[in-house]
Amino acid sequence: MEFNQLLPLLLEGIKETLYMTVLSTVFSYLLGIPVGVILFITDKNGVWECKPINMILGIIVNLARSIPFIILLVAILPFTKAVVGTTIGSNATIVPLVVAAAPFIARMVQSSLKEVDAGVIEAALAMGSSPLQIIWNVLLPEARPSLMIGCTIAITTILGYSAMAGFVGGGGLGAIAVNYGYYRYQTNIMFITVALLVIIVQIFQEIGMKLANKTDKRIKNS
Amino acid sequence: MEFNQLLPLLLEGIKETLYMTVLSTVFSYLLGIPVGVILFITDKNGVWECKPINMILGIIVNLARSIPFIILLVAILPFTKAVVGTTIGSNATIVPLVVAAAPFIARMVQSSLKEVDAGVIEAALAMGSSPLQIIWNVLLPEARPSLMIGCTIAITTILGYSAMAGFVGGGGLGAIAVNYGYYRYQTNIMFITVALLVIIVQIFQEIGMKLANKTDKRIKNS
Amino acid sequence: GCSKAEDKESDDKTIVVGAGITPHAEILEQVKDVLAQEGYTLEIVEYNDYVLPNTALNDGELDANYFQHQPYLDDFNQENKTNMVSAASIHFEPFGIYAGKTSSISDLAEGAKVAIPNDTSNEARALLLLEAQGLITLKKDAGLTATVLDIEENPLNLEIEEIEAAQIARALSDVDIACINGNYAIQGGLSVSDALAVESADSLAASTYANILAVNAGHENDEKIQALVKALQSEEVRKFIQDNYDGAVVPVF
Amino acid sequence: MIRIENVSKAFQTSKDEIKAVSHINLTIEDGSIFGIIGLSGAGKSTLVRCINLLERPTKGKIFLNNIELTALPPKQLRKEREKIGMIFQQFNLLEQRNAIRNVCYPLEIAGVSKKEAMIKAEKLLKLVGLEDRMNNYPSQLSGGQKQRVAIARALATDPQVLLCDEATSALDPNTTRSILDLLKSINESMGVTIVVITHEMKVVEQICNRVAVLDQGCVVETGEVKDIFLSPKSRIAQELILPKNKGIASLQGKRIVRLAFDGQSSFEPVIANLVLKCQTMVNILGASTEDVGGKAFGQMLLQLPDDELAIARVKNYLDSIGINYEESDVNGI
Amino acid sequence: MIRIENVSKAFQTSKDEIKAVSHINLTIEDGSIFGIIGLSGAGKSTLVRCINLLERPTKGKIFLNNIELTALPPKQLRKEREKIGMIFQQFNLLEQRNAIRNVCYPLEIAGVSKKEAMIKAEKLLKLVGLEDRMNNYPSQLSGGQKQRVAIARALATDPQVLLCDEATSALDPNTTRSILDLLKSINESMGVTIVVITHEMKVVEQICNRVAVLDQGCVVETGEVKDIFLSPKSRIAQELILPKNKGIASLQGKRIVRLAFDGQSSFEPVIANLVLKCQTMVNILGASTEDVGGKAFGQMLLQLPDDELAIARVKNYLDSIGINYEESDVNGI
Ligand SMILES: Nc1ncnc2c1ncn2[C@@H]1O[C@H](COP(=O)(O)OP(=O)(O)OP(=O)(O)O)[C@@H](O)[C@H]1O
Ligand SMILES: Nc1ncnc2c1ncn2[C@@H]1O[C@H](COP(=O)(O)OP(=O)(O)OP(=O)(O)O)[C@@H](O)[C@H]1O
Ligand SMILES: [Mg+2]
Ligand SMILES: [Mg+2]
Repeated sequence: MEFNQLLPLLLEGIKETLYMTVLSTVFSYLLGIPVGVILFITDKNGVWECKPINMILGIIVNLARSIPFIILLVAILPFTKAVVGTTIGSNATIVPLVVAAAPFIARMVQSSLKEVDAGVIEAALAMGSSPLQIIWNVLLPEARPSLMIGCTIAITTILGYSAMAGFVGGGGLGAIAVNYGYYRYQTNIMFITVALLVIIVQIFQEIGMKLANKTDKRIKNS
Repeated sequence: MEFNQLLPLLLEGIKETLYMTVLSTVFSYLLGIPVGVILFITDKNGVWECKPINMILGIIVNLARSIPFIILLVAILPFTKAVVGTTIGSNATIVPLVVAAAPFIARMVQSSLKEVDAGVIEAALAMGSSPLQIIWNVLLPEARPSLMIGCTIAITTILGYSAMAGFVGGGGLGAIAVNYGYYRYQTNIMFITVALLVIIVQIFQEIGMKLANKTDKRIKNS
Repeated sequence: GCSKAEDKESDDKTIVVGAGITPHAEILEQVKDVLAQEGYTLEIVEYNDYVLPNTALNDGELDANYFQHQPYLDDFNQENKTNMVSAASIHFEPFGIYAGKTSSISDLAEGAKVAIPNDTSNEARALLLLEAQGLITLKKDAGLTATVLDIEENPLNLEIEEIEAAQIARALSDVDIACINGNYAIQGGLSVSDALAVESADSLAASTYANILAVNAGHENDEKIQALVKALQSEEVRKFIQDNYDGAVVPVF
Repeated sequence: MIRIENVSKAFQTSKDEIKAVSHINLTIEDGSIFGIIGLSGAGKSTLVRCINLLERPTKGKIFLNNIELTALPPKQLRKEREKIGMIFQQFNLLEQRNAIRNVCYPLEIAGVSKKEAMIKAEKLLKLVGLEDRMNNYPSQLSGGQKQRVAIARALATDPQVLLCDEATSALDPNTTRSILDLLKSINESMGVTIVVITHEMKVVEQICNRVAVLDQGCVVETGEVKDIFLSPKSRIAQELILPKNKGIASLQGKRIVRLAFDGQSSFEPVIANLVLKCQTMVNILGASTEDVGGKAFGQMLLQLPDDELAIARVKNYLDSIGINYEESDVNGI
Repeated sequence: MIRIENVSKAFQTSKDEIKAVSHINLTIEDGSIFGIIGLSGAGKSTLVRCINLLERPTKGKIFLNNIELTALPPKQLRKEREKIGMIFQQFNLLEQRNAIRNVCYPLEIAGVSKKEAMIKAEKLLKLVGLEDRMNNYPSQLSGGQKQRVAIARALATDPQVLLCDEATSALDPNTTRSILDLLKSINESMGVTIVVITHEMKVVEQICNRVAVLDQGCVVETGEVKDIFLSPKSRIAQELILPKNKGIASLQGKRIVRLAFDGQSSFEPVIANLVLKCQTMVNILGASTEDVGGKAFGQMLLQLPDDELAIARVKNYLDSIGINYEESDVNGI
């Protein structure tokens, strides 16, 4: 393929990759954080201990995480159609990406919250905080650095998954890499797209870690 | 498909899924833990701060994480062949699974280690511990609960990836679900395999969380 | 997003076609300019999957798709209670048996490894080709959806490995022989002439497995579909196929 | 009024059960400052944590103003907890909030507007001497500074009850004194009930009305500070309260008397007068007295002469000027 | 010998720079017990953390036995650090190790076999009174118990130097006393140099030889404990050391003398003799004395009569029995 053909393809690929990845991450977090928080607070010794909810939610999360992505994608087609009005293209990729990533993120969030110092939660309880206030004012802010690192990990994972966009005719660098590099044996295009992917990941990673470190007030800036 | 055909298929599938997932997880951790530890200790304010190593390793990790799995799989075929002597079958799936999962795990490990109390590391430093002693006696044991939860998250992610085993003629429940349920519309087989996957994930999850909670000595067992 | 999809459907000048990546999308690329001169915009949606292009067509997201053969479409229609039909046959990809560790079919030893594709249509086709070579026999009713589970007799106890179609060429050195789609064989550095056995262009397989342009029933005579068919079945396309695919893709018009 | 009724708390460990507090009955009157003392590990923290149910007692009931906390559903319990401030032994500050926002936290959850909360928090931080460190995060503060933030935080919502678990343990004597003055003044001006765990007997002497002595999870002694500090009955209380005079084996058989000053004017030269009037030698074995607002507080250990007559004179004199004293046995102290 | 040469440490915060310690010069002799006192936030912890380079000084040098720690490469620094035990203000115990394994940690990294380490750790935990809590994790221990584990851990490797940052702040007086005895005895028997940060002046009086007073990051006074405690020059030292006598405005113009007992026998009835011999009235305004092993330690504030002659007699008498005293100004205390 010639350069003047390749360039627009790659530019389009970058745009779509960013579009899918960022939107999917945002929506996954909108869904994943509440689920993760509920998993944490309803767990044993949680501030709102509730065995049944914890178990049911846990199973739902595991369910969504066990289904192979391609099967999930097909299974929720009607849902995808209802949400974004189409079953092809990048928008149609976002829906299954979110459904697949949200439970993963829920588990990451749950893990971050588990690291919040029990003494601090106790102090908040002693002041008469409600579970909601504890979530909002203690758990999430105190776990912020860890949540941010989790987000950095998640966004890269989602970016990886977005390569499967090709399945639904979506685009993005991942799909280009697979379609040209894997199916068409055009290694040079594959190299370029992979290099672009690495750069994007590197940028996300740097930003994520910087933010996490910068907002982490436990770190002594000496 | 009849039952007497299905049963051995499923049993084989379970066996291969467990085989691939467990082995991949073990090897990914063998690789991911040292990498994650090095990422952590060579970072700014780390016990063995070293900007160049940190940067280079970070880029390598990001590189491996950016490459779409299917391309990774192809790219390392010669390596796979060198390691397991073949490029097809479950064993050939394990190699790319490890290469794909290890950097993910490295990031998870790095994130867990970041949560270790700086005061404790300081105390160890004050006693004249070497970086290796700090890693071995402080960082890893203190982060153990968080590492275990990370492992639970990772094993499920790897199990999800193992559904791609079908690409190289590997087996496992994921591949069965895709090949029979998805391509051949045998929804009943799909349901059964997905149910089995859910059960396996559920078991891993329960064991992981139990172990993490049980070994977490910060938790008051009241 | 909602309105956009409906615009596409109602728009008489835009043709949205779902296509397999190679060679389908590449062949479609060749007719973009011709159609443009006639006032049509051709939008190609690439799929590396065999199910979603059909569901999308059935949903009206696509005007046509081009990736499958008639038997697969029939099977899909039956399983999913859909009603899609062929508007035209375009090309045929001869399937071949290629040598891996073992250099001829007659040399195959007991327990030899045979790689075949793992997707429905290609797997069945590969098994049928093996049966035609007298290596195995399949159950009577297996037909075009045959899987390894349908093998009745396997005198050499061949070990059948199901692998992603595009992957087989890369794994050739690990098996004794492999059944490979023509286009993947070529892209993998093989040549159709090296094949130990091949479906010939005038065989029954050629007509059965010809790749078709599928549309929803009732639309086969739409103006834009007709324009697309005309463009695809042109001499330019024939020449393109013959020049570029080295016998791995054969025009059937 | 806080009523602790037959409260026990046991912790399960892998090996055995640890009875941190057992069968405790205590009543803490409104507006009083109640001290809790005991050896390390006696169960002081656990008992106080039982009061606001951070630790659910394994047995027994807790009442606050005749409401049984142990029987309340979560929501009401939260309402009651808002009335109870607590200073933790380990501070438990929010690591990701700076000092002033830590103090704002209880105000925010009580629904006070952000602006008002900031004003109040600023005032409190000034009170504890941290006006110039308000924007620092806990990791940037010294031990004592963190403790003072925790104190300000506990006072933010003007609680009815204040639980202080070693609230001045990380503070120097000066800061301690000003914090104690602060506690005393809010106790007097607003009638706040204060429960003080401390290992500094001076703190108890200076601000507490009543005191309970814990030993191995049990209350071994409780009462007015001046009574208990004058004549502690239990071995633990004696060990904690009385000045320790180790190695005075040679005093065996000698007569020793302990004077307790609980606010007598220190201008009246008690000892000098005693010596002059009784014309007898007394030796000050140990003393810990302090002049607070012109009044003497503390205690003094005198060794009396061997002469019975002289002793009688001394006692007479002490009686006549109204000083509490107690004859004590060297072995007992 | 620890030599601190012109050491400064500044912390960068988002807004400004905090000079935690500035231009400090100190020499701590081998085998001495060196106290560091100061208000909360004075820079005590920072200074001590600079000694073993947990905090890298922004300026200045640290020497241990004439080896410049600040110039050592990591490996040698580790070797030197093995000789320095440290007790942290916040304990910093390993949360996932039980008490005994926490004490074993420094032994393990020093290469002691696991078995020997356990024996040593057990012995140490017994010394600090935790023989029955050895298998408990830090989260299962009380504040004072954690502190004692930290003490045992710091002693495990028989360090040459021991840095104690408020090592007894969470302990009751009895336990404090036994820990101080322990420190004193290892100091005497093994010549360990001990640096003690504390806010309990009693601790300094009881175990320290020398003391440095920190204020806002600077050493404002340093010297022998008996000198500084007898006549503190700086305002901060006076505030910290002298018994606070607030509100004795009526004493204005009265003559006050402060006696410092640094080990005189308490059997010699100093005050009674003074009164009898000088036939004058003295008033004990405040006292803090203690009998340790038959010796009197501490100080006493006496109000003298207005009569100049009587005052001269008193001074003569004090001189004759060799008691250190100082006339002080009410305003100054
Ligand atoms: N979670 C727990 N699990 C097991 N034992 C515990 C737990 N919490 C406290 N204990 C034990 O209960 C006893 C009382 O502890 P508590 O913290 O109340 O002591 P304390 O009087 O506050 O001591 P200190 O003055 O040292 O703080 C101690 O022996 C302690 O080890
Ligand atoms: N990491 C930091 N960032 C900013 N300021 C700090 C940091 N660490 C300490 N400080 C400040 O430096 C000063 C000295 O702190 P340091 O901990 O040495 O005090 P300290 O004398 O030990 O006090 P305390 O008796 O309260 O423990 C304090 O004002 C403190 O707020
Ligand atoms: Mg306590
Ligand atoms: Mg300090």
